[in-house]
Amino acid sequence: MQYRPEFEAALRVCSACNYHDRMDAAERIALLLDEPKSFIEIDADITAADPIEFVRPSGSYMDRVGKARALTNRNEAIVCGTGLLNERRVALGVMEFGFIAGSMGSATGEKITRLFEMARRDLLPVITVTSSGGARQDEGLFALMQMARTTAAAARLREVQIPHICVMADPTLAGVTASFAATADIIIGEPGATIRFAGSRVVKGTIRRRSDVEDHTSEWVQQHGMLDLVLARQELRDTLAQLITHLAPVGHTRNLKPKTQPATTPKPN
Amino acid sequence: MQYRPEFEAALRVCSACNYHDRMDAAERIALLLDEPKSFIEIDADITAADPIEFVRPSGSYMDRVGKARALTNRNEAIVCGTGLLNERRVALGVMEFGFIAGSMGSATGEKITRLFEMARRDLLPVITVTSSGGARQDEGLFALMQMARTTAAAARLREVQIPHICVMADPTLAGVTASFAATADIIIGEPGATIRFAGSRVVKGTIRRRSDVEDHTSEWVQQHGMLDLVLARQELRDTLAQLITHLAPVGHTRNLKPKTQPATTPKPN
Amino acid sequence: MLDFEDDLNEIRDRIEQLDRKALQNPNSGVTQELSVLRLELEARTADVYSNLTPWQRVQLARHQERPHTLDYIDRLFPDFVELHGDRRFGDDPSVVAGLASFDNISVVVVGHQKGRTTAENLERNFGMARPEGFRKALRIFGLAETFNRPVFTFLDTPGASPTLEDEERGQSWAIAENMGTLARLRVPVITTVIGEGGSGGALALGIGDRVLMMEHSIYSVASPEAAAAIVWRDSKYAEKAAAALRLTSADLLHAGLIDRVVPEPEGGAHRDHNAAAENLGEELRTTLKELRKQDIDTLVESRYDKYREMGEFAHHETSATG
Amino acid sequence: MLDFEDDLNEIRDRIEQLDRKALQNPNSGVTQELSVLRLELEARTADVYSNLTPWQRVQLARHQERPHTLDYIDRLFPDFVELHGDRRFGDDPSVVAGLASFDNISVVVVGHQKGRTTAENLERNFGMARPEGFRKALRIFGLAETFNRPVFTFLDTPGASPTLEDEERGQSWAIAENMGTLARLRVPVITTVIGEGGSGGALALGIGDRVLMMEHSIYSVASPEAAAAIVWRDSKYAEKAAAALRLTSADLLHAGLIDRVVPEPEGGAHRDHNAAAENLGEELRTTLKELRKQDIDTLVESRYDKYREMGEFAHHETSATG
Ligand SMILES: [Zn+2]
Ligand SMILES: [Zn+2]
Repeated sequence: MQYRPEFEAALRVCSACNYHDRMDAAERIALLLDEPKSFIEIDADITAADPIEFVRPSGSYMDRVGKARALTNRNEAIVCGTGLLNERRVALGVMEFGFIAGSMGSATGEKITRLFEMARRDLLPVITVTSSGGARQDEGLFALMQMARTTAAAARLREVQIPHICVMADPTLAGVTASFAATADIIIGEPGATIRFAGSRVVKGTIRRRSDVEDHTSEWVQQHGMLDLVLARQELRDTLAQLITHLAPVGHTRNLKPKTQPATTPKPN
Repeated sequence: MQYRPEFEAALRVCSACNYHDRMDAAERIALLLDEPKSFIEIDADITAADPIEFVRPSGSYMDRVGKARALTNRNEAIVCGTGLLNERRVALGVMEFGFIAGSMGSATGEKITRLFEMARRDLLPVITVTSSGGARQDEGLFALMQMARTTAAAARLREVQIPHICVMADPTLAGVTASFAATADIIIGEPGATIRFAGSRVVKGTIRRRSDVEDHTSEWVQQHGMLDLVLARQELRDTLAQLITHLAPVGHTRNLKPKTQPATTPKPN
Repeated sequence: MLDFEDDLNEIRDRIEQLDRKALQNPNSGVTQELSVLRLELEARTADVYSNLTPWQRVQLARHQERPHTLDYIDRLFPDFVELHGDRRFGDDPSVVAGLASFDNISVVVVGHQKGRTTAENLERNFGMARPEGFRKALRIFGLAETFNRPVFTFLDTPGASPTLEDEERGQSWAIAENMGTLARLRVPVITTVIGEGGSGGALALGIGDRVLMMEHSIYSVASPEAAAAIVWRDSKYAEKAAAALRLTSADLLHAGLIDRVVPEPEGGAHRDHNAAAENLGEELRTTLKELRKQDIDTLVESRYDKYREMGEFAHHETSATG
Repeated sequence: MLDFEDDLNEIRDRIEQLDRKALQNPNSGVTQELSVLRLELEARTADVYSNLTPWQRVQLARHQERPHTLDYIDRLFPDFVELHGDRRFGDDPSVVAGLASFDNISVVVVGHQKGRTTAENLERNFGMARPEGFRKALRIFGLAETFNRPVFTFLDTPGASPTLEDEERGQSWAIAENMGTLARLRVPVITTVIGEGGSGGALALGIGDRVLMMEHSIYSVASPEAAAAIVWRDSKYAEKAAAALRLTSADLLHAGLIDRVVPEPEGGAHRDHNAAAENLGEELRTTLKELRKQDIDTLVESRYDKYREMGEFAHHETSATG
């Protein structure tokens, strides 16, 4: 085990074994953007409703959401907005695993859909970072339908030549892998991240951080042809910048502000 | 072994073991069309030139072509034209294996390309029947380029919503499998037909009629997802008629004559 | 088979006995008793079926005698030609796909296919599609678009096949690509849940301009057993989970997640395939007529808008500070 | 290595010896002898290379020190990001593909990749692509079209991989689909044969608006060994076959099957990767400029017309009677 501050400085990567520890959304945003303060969050106030009034033995869905909110200081399992990467404004959606295992409910889906819609309207390249247990059971079929609508919103980007690059962080499972994430134009895995379809039955709960088997790591998934790249965190920003330069529409190269106001008042991050 | 006339009557299919013997182009045309006399051949006069002046130990390429012509009474390894199938005019190209192992040279490629171009112009669904050893070595790179241009001509059909259905008969190998044939919208294999990429090195010469192994039969190839159907000869015409009804442009249903004259004078077959 | 039918089955047995008796001896005087029993059966069936619990519907949706995709194709789609293979890797019998006629036009049909016997189910992988099944469907959706033919899909799966081999060939990628393609397909797409609509494996064939459900079918984010295992830490609680998940056609129509419920014949579709198919056929005809009136750009954008609305969320003003 | 270079190598060895001597003892008076030898080497190299037989060119085209796709990418395509995988089955290292810069715009680069050492060649399968290599290329061609980026492809393969496993995953289908896609791709496509252009495996990456060949590369319907085995029933006759097949850049330019020959530095591209890349870079820049002037519909139809003309045939009036 490492001396802690050094580990933090190293982007939560262990210099001895290359273990990539999970980052929260704020850390991730700081990692990816030129400067964290270039981030303008959108839709921060969107949060879960209780469409099927689901109750677990451990409490109601709304209790769970409340605890997640207290734990993460977020209203949902994804943080969305725009920011500068290599001086170009990009749309950025980063999942917050600490919020109910990054699971995708209606509010999560709404935020992702709005992110893609904003990118389409303002011609911004999109970067998503996934870390999720999959669809959020507590919303029943509403949760499943988030797969449909986020994927539909992502599919429309291609029609206006806007690239979507997805970074699959640990873990990317089930309903998130099998929707907007897997349809990205370029997919990058983080070293050692668990990426799989069969999520919940194998990766139990939110405590266990990595698969015991090597079967479903980024490296394994890449060998099977599903990922473009597996990139160490240290290389991530530069490569994303290159990819965006290569794919993004010509003539939108620097410091472009969103053309229209986001649906909710942006808050500096 | 069967009593011969019965075998002929049974479309060259052995009633005991379902062996599908090779048919020549005329037999095939009679099998597929409502009546053989509905067939209007095009480009019957197109024949091989000698683009690289190729000479084998056994003689010149032109000698080979001459012998093939005498043997088959055809000028090339494919017979092209239009005919009525279920009262609808279709474009039909049937390879003649007896003509230099059905190999594809410039003249073969020219005829196939013209067939696709006519179909595109006159909005006729296309049926091809392949039986070929692959690209014709005697024409060097000219032969390879026939893969490119026949495939390009086939690809343009899709843009005008004209279906191409390919029947892969024994054998369909190498440069023919890997070009216009494999890009067809629907692909049907004949029972027991050898279908493979690695043609010439495995299936030696033109005498051997079936692979010793079961590896590359229609049935095997279908199991691996490459063929839509494997159909006994007895079912072929009816199924083709159904498929064409389902895929062909609406409003061109009966007895449509080619809109323009074919490039060479049609001859009744 | 269905334990909530025990009472009904007793009456059915009695009717069968009397029928045999009447056949052997036309003067046995059981005619009246038979009419009474038949009326009673009808009344009690209506009673049972109008008060089914969610768990009972799960059992009905999975009933092995329930009509599957090919049963509906047989009855509603003449001139069906099944097409095989993904042109990449294999042919997956758990998905059937092909061209057919419907209401005098040519259409494309794709659906999950369960077996009825054990042997059939092994061949069909219990309706759990593999990546090559989804990719076969994808190819056929492509044909539909190229040749401008409407698409009908039928959902009947416990979920996508989850084995290591399926992961190897990119099960998530196959599902996602199908959803993205269906969402933007430039022909009308009508989807019907005919039995079990299970999770992403259903959705991979299930994004359409209209989503119908057979009355006793279910549609769920996870099977009740899986949800019970996750939420209650024991699959014994499947019945509880079935209720909590709101997976019945009535609940989902109420929630606005589906467009129409197709009534099943008294006693369930498994008792009368023809009647079930007739009801479905009528709905499909009406729906297709509706959709064919729209120009294709409008249709595709309406499809987007339809899914755009599927979600209930709230606003919480004391937001994160990032 | 190359037996026709034996004489040249003798002179090279002698030059090296004298160079060492001169280095050890600056007054050894070998300077004049060295200049003479250098002039002689130049003259004899020019002589040998202006009279290469087809078989000698085959050997050059296959030379292990010859620049391969990644060598050209290193020198001509800055900001290269390699992309992996077909999103279906695997990642095939015998095909490299990615995004890069060229002449200040972003482009797509795809090529066969041979190794130099045995270990590398085993990893790269000697440049023989598997179906998943072609399908990776297909996916990247799709990216090029979606994002409107020109495509450069580089051909360097003995042919497509022909094993049973490749047949299982549809080698013919993979090749054919790529050809059909390239033929209609709605961005400029520039193809260069840099080494061995072998059969359908080359063509699967090789349909373009312009086809260039490096001076000493070859392009053939079959390898000379395979043609010898088929035609002369013995692969010993490969040298004879190499001549008969007309596979050199000069022959193919003359035949109208390629558009341009890129000169190689004296003694072959393997002697000076930088010079070879510089020559190629210049041709690619000129060619891309030409193509970018055309609107895309014209470009795609011109591409069709270009291949439309590739064939020599005759008419024979005493036709078949059917
Ligand atoms: Zn460590
Ligand atoms: Zn027999």
